Amino acid sequence: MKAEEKNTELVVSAFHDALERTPIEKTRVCMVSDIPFPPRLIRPLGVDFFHTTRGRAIPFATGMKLGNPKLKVVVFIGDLVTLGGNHFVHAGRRNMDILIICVNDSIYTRIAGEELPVKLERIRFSSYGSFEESFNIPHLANSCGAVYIARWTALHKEELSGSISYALQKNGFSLIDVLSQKSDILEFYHTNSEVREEEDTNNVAITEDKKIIVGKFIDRQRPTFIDSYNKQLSRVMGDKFVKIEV
Amino acid sequence: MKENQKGVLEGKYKLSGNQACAEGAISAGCRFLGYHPITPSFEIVERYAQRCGDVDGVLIQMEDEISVLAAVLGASWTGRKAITVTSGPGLSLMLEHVGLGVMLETPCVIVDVQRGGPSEGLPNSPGSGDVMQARWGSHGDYELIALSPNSPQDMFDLTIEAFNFSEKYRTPVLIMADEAVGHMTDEVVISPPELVERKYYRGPKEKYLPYKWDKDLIPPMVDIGQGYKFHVTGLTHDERGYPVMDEYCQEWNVHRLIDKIRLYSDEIVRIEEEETEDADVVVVSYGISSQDAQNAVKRAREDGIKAGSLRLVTIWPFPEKQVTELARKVKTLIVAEMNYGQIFYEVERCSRGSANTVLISRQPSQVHHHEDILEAIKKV
Amino acid sequence: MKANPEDVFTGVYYIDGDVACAYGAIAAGCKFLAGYPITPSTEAAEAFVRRAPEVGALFIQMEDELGSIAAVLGAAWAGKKAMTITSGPGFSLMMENIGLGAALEIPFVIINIQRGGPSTGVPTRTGQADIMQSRWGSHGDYEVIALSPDSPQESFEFMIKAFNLAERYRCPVMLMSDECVGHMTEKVVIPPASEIEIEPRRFYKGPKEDYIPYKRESDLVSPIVKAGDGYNLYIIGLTHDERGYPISDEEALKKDLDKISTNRYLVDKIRKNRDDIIEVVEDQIDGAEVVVVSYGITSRVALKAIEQARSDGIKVGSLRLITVWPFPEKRIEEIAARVKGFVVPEINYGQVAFEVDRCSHGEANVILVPHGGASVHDPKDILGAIHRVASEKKRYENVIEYTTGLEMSVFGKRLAEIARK
Amino acid sequence: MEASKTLTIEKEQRHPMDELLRMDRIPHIWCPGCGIGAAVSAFAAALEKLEFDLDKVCVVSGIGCTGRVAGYIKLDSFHTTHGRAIPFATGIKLGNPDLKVVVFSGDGDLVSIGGNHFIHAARRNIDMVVICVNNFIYAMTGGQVAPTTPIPAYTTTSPFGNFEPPSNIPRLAEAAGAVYVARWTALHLRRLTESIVEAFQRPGFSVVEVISPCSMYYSRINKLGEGIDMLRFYHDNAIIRHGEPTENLDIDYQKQIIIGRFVDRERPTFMDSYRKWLSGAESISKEKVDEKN
Repeated sequence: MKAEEKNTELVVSAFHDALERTPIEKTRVCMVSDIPFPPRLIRPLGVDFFHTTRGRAIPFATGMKLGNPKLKVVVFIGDLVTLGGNHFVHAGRRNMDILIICVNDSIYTRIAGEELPVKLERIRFSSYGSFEESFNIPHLANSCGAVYIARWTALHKEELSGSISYALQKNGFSLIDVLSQKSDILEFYHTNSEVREEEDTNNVAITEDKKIIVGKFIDRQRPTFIDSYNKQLSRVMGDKFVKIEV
Repeated sequence: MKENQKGVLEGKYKLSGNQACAEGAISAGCRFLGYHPITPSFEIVERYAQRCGDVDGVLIQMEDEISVLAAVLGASWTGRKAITVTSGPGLSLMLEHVGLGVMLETPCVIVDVQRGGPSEGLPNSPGSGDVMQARWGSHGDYELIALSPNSPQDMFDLTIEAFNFSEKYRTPVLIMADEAVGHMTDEVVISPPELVERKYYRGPKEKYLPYKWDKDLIPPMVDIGQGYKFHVTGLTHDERGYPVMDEYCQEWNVHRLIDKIRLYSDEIVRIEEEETEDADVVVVSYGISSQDAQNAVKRAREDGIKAGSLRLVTIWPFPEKQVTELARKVKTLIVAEMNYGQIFYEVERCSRGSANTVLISRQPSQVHHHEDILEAIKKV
Repeated sequence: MKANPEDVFTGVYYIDGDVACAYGAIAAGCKFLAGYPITPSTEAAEAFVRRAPEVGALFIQMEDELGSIAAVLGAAWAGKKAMTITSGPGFSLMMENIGLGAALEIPFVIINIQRGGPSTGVPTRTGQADIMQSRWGSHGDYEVIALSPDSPQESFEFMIKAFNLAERYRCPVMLMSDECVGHMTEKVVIPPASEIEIEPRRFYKGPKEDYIPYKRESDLVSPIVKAGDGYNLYIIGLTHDERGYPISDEEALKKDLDKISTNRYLVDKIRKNRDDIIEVVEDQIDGAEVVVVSYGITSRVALKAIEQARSDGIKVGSLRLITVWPFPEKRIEEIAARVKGFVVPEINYGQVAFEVDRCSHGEANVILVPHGGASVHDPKDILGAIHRVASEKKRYENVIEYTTGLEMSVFGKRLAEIARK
Repeated sequence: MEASKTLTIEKEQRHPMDELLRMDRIPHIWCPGCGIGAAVSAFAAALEKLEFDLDKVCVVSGIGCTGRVAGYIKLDSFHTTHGRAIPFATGIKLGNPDLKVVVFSGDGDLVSIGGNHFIHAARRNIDMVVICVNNFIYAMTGGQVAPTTPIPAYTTTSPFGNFEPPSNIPRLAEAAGAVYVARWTALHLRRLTESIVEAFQRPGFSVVEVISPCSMYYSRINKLGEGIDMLRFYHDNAIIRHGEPTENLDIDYQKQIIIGRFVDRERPTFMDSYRKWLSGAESISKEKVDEKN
């Protein structure tokens, strides 16, 4: 999975804007990804960047967050639900305090009855082999307990960086599903998308017959992994327990 | 065997190594391919996908390489010949199931189109960094077979060979290709292959014991759904396939798994010797490096140096005898491989001090240059 | 630097090897353990989690071994001393990310309590068959350090050694224990903190703007920094240069990778520092005609055979590998020139034995005393092998596999003979 | 005449389960009071009801206490690696679609290490039945915390009480796309049997969760008494609510457990869509290959 193929510049620049407009020390932000972003994209952000093996960005980020709870760990992941599906589900269950930005390069050839105007080679091998139904990622995230879930196309620049900025200040497992593809395909997604805030995640699957539903779907509070850890252990051990400072 | 020759090609075709591998699998009667996309092995899948309609093959993209090999093992037990294709990182994920394949004695073929490593390394450059991993990668002690092609035609032939070995010895067989061979395009002759059929159990159903081995140490097999109601397990098992947790059963089980390959190494091993009879210095190589080695040797001969070349077609089991004998005849063995010394150690071991061994660890950039080998030859 | 007194549970204990590993890790300053239950390593995790909260350490049980190792790598970059505990099957699952750890030069420790393999094998019984895997298990070229303890006391001490080596050389260090040592309960003496040397992490001291992630010092190892300290790190698993920037395939095909990438150093930093790393225990090597090379639990079994052989009048020396990797090549070479041969007992069908054979360059015979696992050797077999080497006239063509009593009792005759029929 | 007589006698003496169990492996390894045996007998009963050709039924298990089920059921049965029962079964199903494939494994095996395969098999809607025995703990390795352990249950790796929210298996299965999802306890044998029968009859990925007592670890460490006490607890606290929305199915520590049939829908199975795709896919016939040259 090459970074260029997916037109990731848009996502990264949205992240850049978000960092600019968010009251958060950049040096505390760590970016973990299984996408090999080129240095020219990352350097200007002024954050620490770690590239991991395919699909393992989330457990890597989990370790990083627990290793130093003061960090704000942001995961840019391409292999969210292929190799990484299990880590995704369990990090959500634990409500690990990390922000997942899913750089979603799935190809949908038919949306709201309209054909994708772009000719694609290798279409048969787009993310799962074309005949397989793809995951409804927001719904899956919801079912495993994410506290913040939104979806945008990479062309929803304002909304996207707004979402990221909000999620950066939120504690808990947050997911932003960003449709990111070559510009012509992205254009098609964008024109065939429709903003519906607070939509029930059951209905946001991307299907042939309806428009791509984007927006913020879930925003709730749950104690994070570290909160519950501190609570439970201080309850049992009393002052003998060394609390984890966040 | 179920495979029919419907849709199988014949004649001369211009194919890349990867495509040739897919055609080889199809000719060998392989009708199941499980994969997870990874450069630079992907053209194999594409080719197979375009062809599986013609040959009623099954193709599935699993969620990760771990599940890929699990699925391949399962498919193999249904009587289909099964294959998976991957590259270094994928092979690392498959390792646990390589062990399971060995333990269940499941025939299957794993193609590793090697790339630069370690970790993500260089996805589009050749490497030979996984050859020791192929032998030692999974936990516990086991033996398996690994072949190393050096041209598209080889890719085709060895794929068929691999399936034959896997059926004959009931073991996973690895094809350790590399990016250069996989993407090299050349004319490939596709001819009707000689196939080894799976050794099926013929006796009465109720008497069937999954791991009751014949004199040749290989137990006959059955397919799922034939009413044998057999049980197999990854745990150490007796001939009924039931787990037994003691050193006697472990010895009974694992020692045979090892010996069923070691004792047949003479039948399995294949090497290509060139001008080694009178040679003072011989270049030992495999895969893409062997082409350059052979060129270098020709050049050296032109310059009047008594050089020869030994190409390992079979890497595992390692051609110990052949190398030991050669070492006695020559002064120096030069090992040319695209890593910092892996097969080199095996050659060093087998030369038993009677010839000194030199390693040229080569870089992707040097793949198609044989000067460095020539220099080394001249030096010694 | 001395160990932190809070981390050291000074005293005399009667504990098993697994627990000793956990206490050793805590004493070494390990503050993060990610694990997944697997027999026979679980006791170590249980012991760690019970004491962890007192010392501000954290345990997380991940969803699988792939997750565990990835979490360990993350925690290590965050500045914690981190480790994971597993056994064969988990070890196989970790291989891909062990490669990442090696490529990113992350200091971390893996405990592998070996069990009988391959595959699920005999989970509750011992084995030593992951030794080669620990060296070659991940794809591509890299070097690791592997230690092999033979007692709970050593399990404790080697954990500290392991963390020190990891911090010193920024590489994966593996403690290749086994089920026997792991479940063997013995007296373990934990000294006061003042007697425990701890290698601090090699943090970069210079000015932030001059920091180059993989700039080597004289010993080929580069200093490290913590994530989140404003170094604007760029760390990538692709083949990278000194700055950590990825090298494109086009570049790789044009230039000499040795010069532009860090790959070469992944092996050289261990090979060049070999002599500082390698540790062996020798006994009566000088003047010996036979030398027994052993490691882990097997070395304790071998002792009995060695004593017996000596009372039989054979000059037997013993070479015990503390560091299995890197392998003590030079030493074996020297010894090979002086002795009739080596006897290598190991609980597998030949792994280290082949290494010994390689390093002896045909100058000495090598007899392998194999064992499939699920129990340890019968000293009689080792003794028999010693006698055979001592009385051997001819020079072997290859490693000779000694026919053990176990093989005879199981197959009646040698498997080879059965197959030749 | 004589023959038929002896035959009838044998019929009377024969236990209905003998056909389906490997009697040469009995006694089994499960502890007294464990619920796995109950699940197995329900499964066997279901098979008898279904009157399948038993030669065509195949059981795959992973590792763990429930993982041993494959070893005791007298069908083609596979005991595979930890967490990988589902992909192994996927291979079997695709290799020979005529087979009925059952995955019989535990919560740790299917939802923890096997979680990814679980959701993906559900997404693909591979035609198989998954019976997940959930005992809230890793029992085979000696009682470690599982992703299903309720808060704040004690285990050997949560000696200060578990603090991780447990996963809700039916909800995960539904979200991922399973066509049939039910949950019963080791006490509700008759209903469990019916559910397994239904699961077999639905084409697609069906999940049946079986809440089971672990008398040796879970209930001992948490002082919940013997297996029988756990069953009594189920009797008093299990509420049947068919079609309950899966988000309400979280299990709290020693609180009420909602059981029943929650999801029963139709989706095209993997094989359906695969065949469709194959028929549509333009494959290279020989001529086309020649053109390529």
